[in-house]
Amino acid sequence: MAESLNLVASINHTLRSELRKNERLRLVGYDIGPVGGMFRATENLFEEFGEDRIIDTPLTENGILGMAVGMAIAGDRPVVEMQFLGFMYNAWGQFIYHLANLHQKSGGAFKVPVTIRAVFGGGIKPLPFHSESTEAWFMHTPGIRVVCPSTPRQAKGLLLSALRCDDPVIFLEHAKLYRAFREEVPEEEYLLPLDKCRLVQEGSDLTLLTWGNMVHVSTEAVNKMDASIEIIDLVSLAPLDIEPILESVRKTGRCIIVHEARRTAGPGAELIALINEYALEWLKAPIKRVTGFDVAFPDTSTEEFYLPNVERITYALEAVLGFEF
Amino acid sequence: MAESLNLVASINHTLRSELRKNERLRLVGYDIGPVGGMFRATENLFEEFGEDRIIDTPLTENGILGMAVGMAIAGDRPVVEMQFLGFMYNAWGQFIYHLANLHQKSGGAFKVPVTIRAVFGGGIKPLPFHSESTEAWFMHTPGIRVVCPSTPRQAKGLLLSALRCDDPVIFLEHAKLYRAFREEVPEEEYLLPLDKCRLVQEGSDLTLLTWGNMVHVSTEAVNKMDASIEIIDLVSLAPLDIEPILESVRKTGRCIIVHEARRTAGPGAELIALINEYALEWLKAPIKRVTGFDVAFPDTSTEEFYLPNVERITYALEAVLGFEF
Amino acid sequence: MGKLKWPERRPQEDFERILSPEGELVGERPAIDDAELLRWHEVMVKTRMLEDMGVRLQRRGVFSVAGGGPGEEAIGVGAGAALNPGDWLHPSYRQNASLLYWDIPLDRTFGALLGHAPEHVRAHLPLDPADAPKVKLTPYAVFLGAHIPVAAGTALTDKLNKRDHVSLAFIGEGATSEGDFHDGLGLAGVLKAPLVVVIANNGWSISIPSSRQTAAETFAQKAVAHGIPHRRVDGNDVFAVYSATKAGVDAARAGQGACVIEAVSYRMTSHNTADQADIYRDDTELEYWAQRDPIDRFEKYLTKCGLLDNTYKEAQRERIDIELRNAVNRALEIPATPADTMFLNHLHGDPGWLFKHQQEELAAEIAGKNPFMDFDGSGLGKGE
Amino acid sequence: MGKLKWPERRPQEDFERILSPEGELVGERPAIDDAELLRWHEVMVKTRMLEDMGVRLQRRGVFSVAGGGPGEEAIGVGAGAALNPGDWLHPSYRQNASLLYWDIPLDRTFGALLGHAPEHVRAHLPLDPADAPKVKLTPYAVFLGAHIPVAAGTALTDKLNKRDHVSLAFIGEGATSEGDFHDGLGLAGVLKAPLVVVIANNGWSISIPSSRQTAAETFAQKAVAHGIPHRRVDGNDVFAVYSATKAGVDAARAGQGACVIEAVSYRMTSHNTADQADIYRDDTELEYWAQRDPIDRFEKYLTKCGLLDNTYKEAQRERIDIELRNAVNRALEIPATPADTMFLNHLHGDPGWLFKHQQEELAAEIAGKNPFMDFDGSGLGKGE
Ligand SMILES: Cc1ncc(C[n+]2csc(CCOP(=O)(O)OP(=O)(O)O)c2C)c(N)n1
Ligand SMILES: Cc1ncc(C[n+]2csc(CCOP(=O)(O)OP(=O)(O)O)c2C)c(N)n1
Ligand SMILES: [Mg+2]
Ligand SMILES: [Mg+2]
Repeated sequence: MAESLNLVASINHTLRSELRKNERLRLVGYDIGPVGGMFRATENLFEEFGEDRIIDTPLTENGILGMAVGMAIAGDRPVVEMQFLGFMYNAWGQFIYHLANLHQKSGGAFKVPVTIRAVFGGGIKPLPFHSESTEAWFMHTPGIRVVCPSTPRQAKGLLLSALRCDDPVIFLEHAKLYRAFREEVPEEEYLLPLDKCRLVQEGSDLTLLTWGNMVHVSTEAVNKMDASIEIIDLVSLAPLDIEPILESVRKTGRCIIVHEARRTAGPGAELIALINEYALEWLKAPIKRVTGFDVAFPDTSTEEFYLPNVERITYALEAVLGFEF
Repeated sequence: MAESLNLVASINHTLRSELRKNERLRLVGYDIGPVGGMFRATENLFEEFGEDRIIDTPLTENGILGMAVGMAIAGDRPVVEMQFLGFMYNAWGQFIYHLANLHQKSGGAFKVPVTIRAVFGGGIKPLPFHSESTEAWFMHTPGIRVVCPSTPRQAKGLLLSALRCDDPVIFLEHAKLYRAFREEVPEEEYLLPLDKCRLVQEGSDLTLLTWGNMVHVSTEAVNKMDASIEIIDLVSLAPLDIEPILESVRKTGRCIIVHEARRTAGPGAELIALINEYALEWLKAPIKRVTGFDVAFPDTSTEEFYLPNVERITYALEAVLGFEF
Repeated sequence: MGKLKWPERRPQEDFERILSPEGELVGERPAIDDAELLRWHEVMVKTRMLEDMGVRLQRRGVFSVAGGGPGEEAIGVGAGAALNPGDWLHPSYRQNASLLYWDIPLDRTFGALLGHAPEHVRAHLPLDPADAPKVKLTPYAVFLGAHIPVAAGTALTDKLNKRDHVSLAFIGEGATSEGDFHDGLGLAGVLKAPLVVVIANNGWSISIPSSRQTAAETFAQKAVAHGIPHRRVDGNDVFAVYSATKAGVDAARAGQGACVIEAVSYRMTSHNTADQADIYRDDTELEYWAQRDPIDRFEKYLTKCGLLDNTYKEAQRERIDIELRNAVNRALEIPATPADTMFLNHLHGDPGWLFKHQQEELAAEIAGKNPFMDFDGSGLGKGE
Repeated sequence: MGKLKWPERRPQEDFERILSPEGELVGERPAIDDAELLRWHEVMVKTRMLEDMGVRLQRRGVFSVAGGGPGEEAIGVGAGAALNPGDWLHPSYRQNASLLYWDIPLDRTFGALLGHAPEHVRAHLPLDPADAPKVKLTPYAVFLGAHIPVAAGTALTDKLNKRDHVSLAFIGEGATSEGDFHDGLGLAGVLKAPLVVVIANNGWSISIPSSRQTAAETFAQKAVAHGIPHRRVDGNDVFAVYSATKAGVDAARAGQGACVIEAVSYRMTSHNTADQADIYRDDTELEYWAQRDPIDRFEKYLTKCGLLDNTYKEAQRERIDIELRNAVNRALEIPATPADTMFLNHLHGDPGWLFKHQQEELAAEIAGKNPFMDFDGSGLGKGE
């Protein structure tokens, strides 16, 4: 049995099935109760599971994150909804100090199985600070896992794994993907590994590394090209599943990275650094980064010029494919 | 006229001279008044300038940063002392939302001339979270300048420039350097550019990029080597003064980067990415990163194994110098 | 059986009130002349019409989102009117009435709703300095609560520089749960900053009712944590809001430090056009609050005073409608924000080679040239 | 003329008190048997001796920093004693007495002071499970205030899982200025979490006196912001601290939600061994507080009750001294923490290729091999 679901419906479905199965799972956040979340990810869960499982809270991201850590060490499995990733800046203290660190700081005495579902990414023309992409900061933070699904089916398997993982997991849900398309999502349970990238399509001329909504934008660009391009959906931003990535670049000798985050000190920088360290000899061209610019995410009137699009990706593909030393 | 001063004395001296000159300058933070700061950077300033200029506050980093932004837009020039950089995680909301962004968000209507003096770096064996190095996060943040002095004389010129700059400046003071050595610091005023790197020593075989205390550790390592190594003190982490860096790498063809921060998605990644983008053809070897490991800064008993040291830097120099395609 | 919802708690009416819902004076009318009272009324009506228009234009797809505070106009006007020129006003998205009281240019407001960058809007809708708002305004805080420490800062700097000014900040009752709120009040308390914080308690924070927001009986009492005086007023009574705020502003100006005022009102609509309140709340409370509408109440009073009649009101509506339409039209004539605007106002002076390189990349892209052709740091301009 | 300093404000003595500074009962003695009272005394004395020893060892260079709360022992013991086994205790660095009350292993404490990683200390100082502390302990929050939301979380989970347990957190008065404090109390208030927060107001936050920390008269009243009941007690009176905390704990356990207790005391020493209080405060207050010392006071009472005499006290000192020395000696025998320990306990399961690569790099380095010889991702082990 499978249902045709979009990303947000798949998440809702997955949360519901795990809530039924594991009574220690509790959702925590504001506007997740009767209203079912601003994007309806928690729709109808309040009615089925009640206020002790779907915990609608006051408006304090820092408090929510800290409380979730406390709940986790006391034996619950809290799932925090971060209404928008940008609001997590308010919770940075609890994020670093407790969420990412308590397991290590306690010498392993405590584990912190908290999943943070955060809405991220641009393209829905919202208010300032509602389109953030802070993957790079997460990658620089030890003690956490960071995953980002790009399809409804994948989302289910990853979210289930996150909900059962003993580590804190940042689960990045791209706002633009929530209702972008539907996919058959099997009714039954299945787990996808949290730390493995996904080969979107094989190719031999160039490796394209990306994740989230950019998987789709990139695929569109690639489909318009003649060249044979390998697309890898990173899926896991932390830890990086680097071996298949290096393998691919060793095969193709060319690479571009596509992400929405700002360029400088962004996630792409680390990927380039690793390819430099472990696959430099195989490179036939510099790696190019197709990214947002080093600016505050712009007002809605110009966000389309900030976000990587099919044309920009195509330019980068052409430039790198055409380069000869 | 010049005085022989260590780093913390140079900072004290510079703050005093600017406090005398500009009555809009106000220091803000806790433990900066009668006690003169945990490291004595503000020693005796309270007595000379009083409580309205040296503003001892309650214990709220987030409140302090936000208040400083308010003071700045109302015409003051606040200088915040962040007792330890790690405490700034508590102020991440105000940091991103107001400090780094209000100028842009207001379309230039407001400027935010706030200097944040933050004690950072490892090696003094303090408590957990007192040895942080979050340069990479700052580099990924538009709207701020980030500078890091490595000597007392340089500190004066940079700090004066920061205090007079119309942008928010993160001024990173390395704890281990505070009392490490003295240098002649001229009595009279001088300004050093906030956005220029410093050539520590010229060389032709390899370019070593670093900043802060690692400038000194690296120099020690380099001095033990036979090769001709160019050392560049980055000084400005944001914006990066990339041209002389690229120029140097194009000349030497080899490079290592030394920093205390964790490796993954750390500051070194961006430097490698840029060299890849704009100087790949000149590279004779992969660039290696001599860094802290991807772990929480360890307990004092093992911090020496975390921090890059002369031996580790030497290994990297040898490896990269010895590499042939 | 209906959907499961959080229970609403109707707030105690033991607050300060001067004008009853029936438009009767039940306390002392503040010393305000008739002309100013009519201005208050005008601003309240204009605010409601502005927000109505915003919602209509959002429905037509002109704005991506719109909102407002119908039913909360007395808070913005009453508190805003307590300020002097030169004071700081730190608004919230909900208190448009305070901005209109201080004559923010409506065309620019619509320009922002269209998603244009502020520098672009300003450039295309120039303003005679004489028409500029006379209070100092910050952009409203998208990060809820983050403006409270900033407001403590503007207040402190005015005080330390011996300027005779105060800072006033509006905040929703929900946002008082953010640590920022306490951070700012704690500092203002200790530093005796001339800060007045007006909590607009409209009962809801999107889908969270105030009963789920705090276990405290009132939001005003949060000030107790910081040794700051507090008052609680009927937020639909413009006289009560004004009097309490004016007393707070005067005390702050006189060197007595900060204060907090809770103005009790109700969010009569959804949170904004992206929200659907009927999912999570019943309309049982709406009638109760409709009977307490701040404009109705004030109009009853003004009518009794002989200051208002239907002819006046009709003419007023027409006048405002034209003003709003003109403003919308001017805003609609703003050309598209140039893409390059996103690079403005990050750093003063030289933004550095990399930043300029990115600007060039975007320019190349827009010009149809390949922005990725720089492989050696020699710059662009040679693409395609 | 002396150095410019912040004025100290001696706190009002209008708090709850049961045992006068002279050791007289001025209220109702809690129902505690004599043996337990002697245990309280023992813990208080042991705490002071432990902290003394820490300071001495720091002076000799054994520890890099040490501190403690001489003069605040009644807070830790009085509040700690109000807990049941299985309850959560979220300590602060200042309230060692609460930890000693619950029998934390002293050798491990010294091991941590030596800078060893906790997993290493535990491995080298094994503990019979029967000797493990009977309350659940978190590592104290180095980020001040950060443990309050966490404590709200442990309390909530115990409640939701219908466990009969409460959570107790200690916090300094300075740390109550952090947003975290309010974040946690706000949540606990709304969610009726069985959380008891004990504010140890010792007058100082490093160099900031409480008069500069808040404009509020008391720290207890911060609870008003969250609709949480609060009490304020003589923090040097172990009976008062115990009674108030016990009442709070009982109420929380009975489903009545959170409460806040301010225990008023004084920091008799510098902040820690890295601090020099004489730079920023006069010793004028010290004598006042010395007369109110919690151990003296309790000993006067116990002596009057015939439970204590000099012989007992001398034997006690000797017994504790030996216990402490043995613990220190065991801690000193812990071998150096292996460098690789820093890699432990980050993620469960596979930490990934890069992480393991870094582990190998460090291992290579320690083995005297060049850790940078992997240029193709084939791994290390071929260095030099
Ligand atoms: C830090 C932060 N968290 C969450 C949000 C999302 N958000 C926007 S408005 C709102 C509700 C605010 O309620 P309240 O403060 O009562 O103001 P009201 O909308 O009722 O005027 C929320 C949760 C935000 N903008 N900022
Ligand atoms: C978030 C944070 N800010 C600052 C510090 C540095 N610091 C350590 S102890 C201390 C004073 C705390 O005072 P108080 O809460 O009164 O506790 P006390 O030391 O008096 O017991 C400060 C500022 C810290 N550890 N964490
Ligand atoms: Mg509200
Ligand atoms: Mg204290």
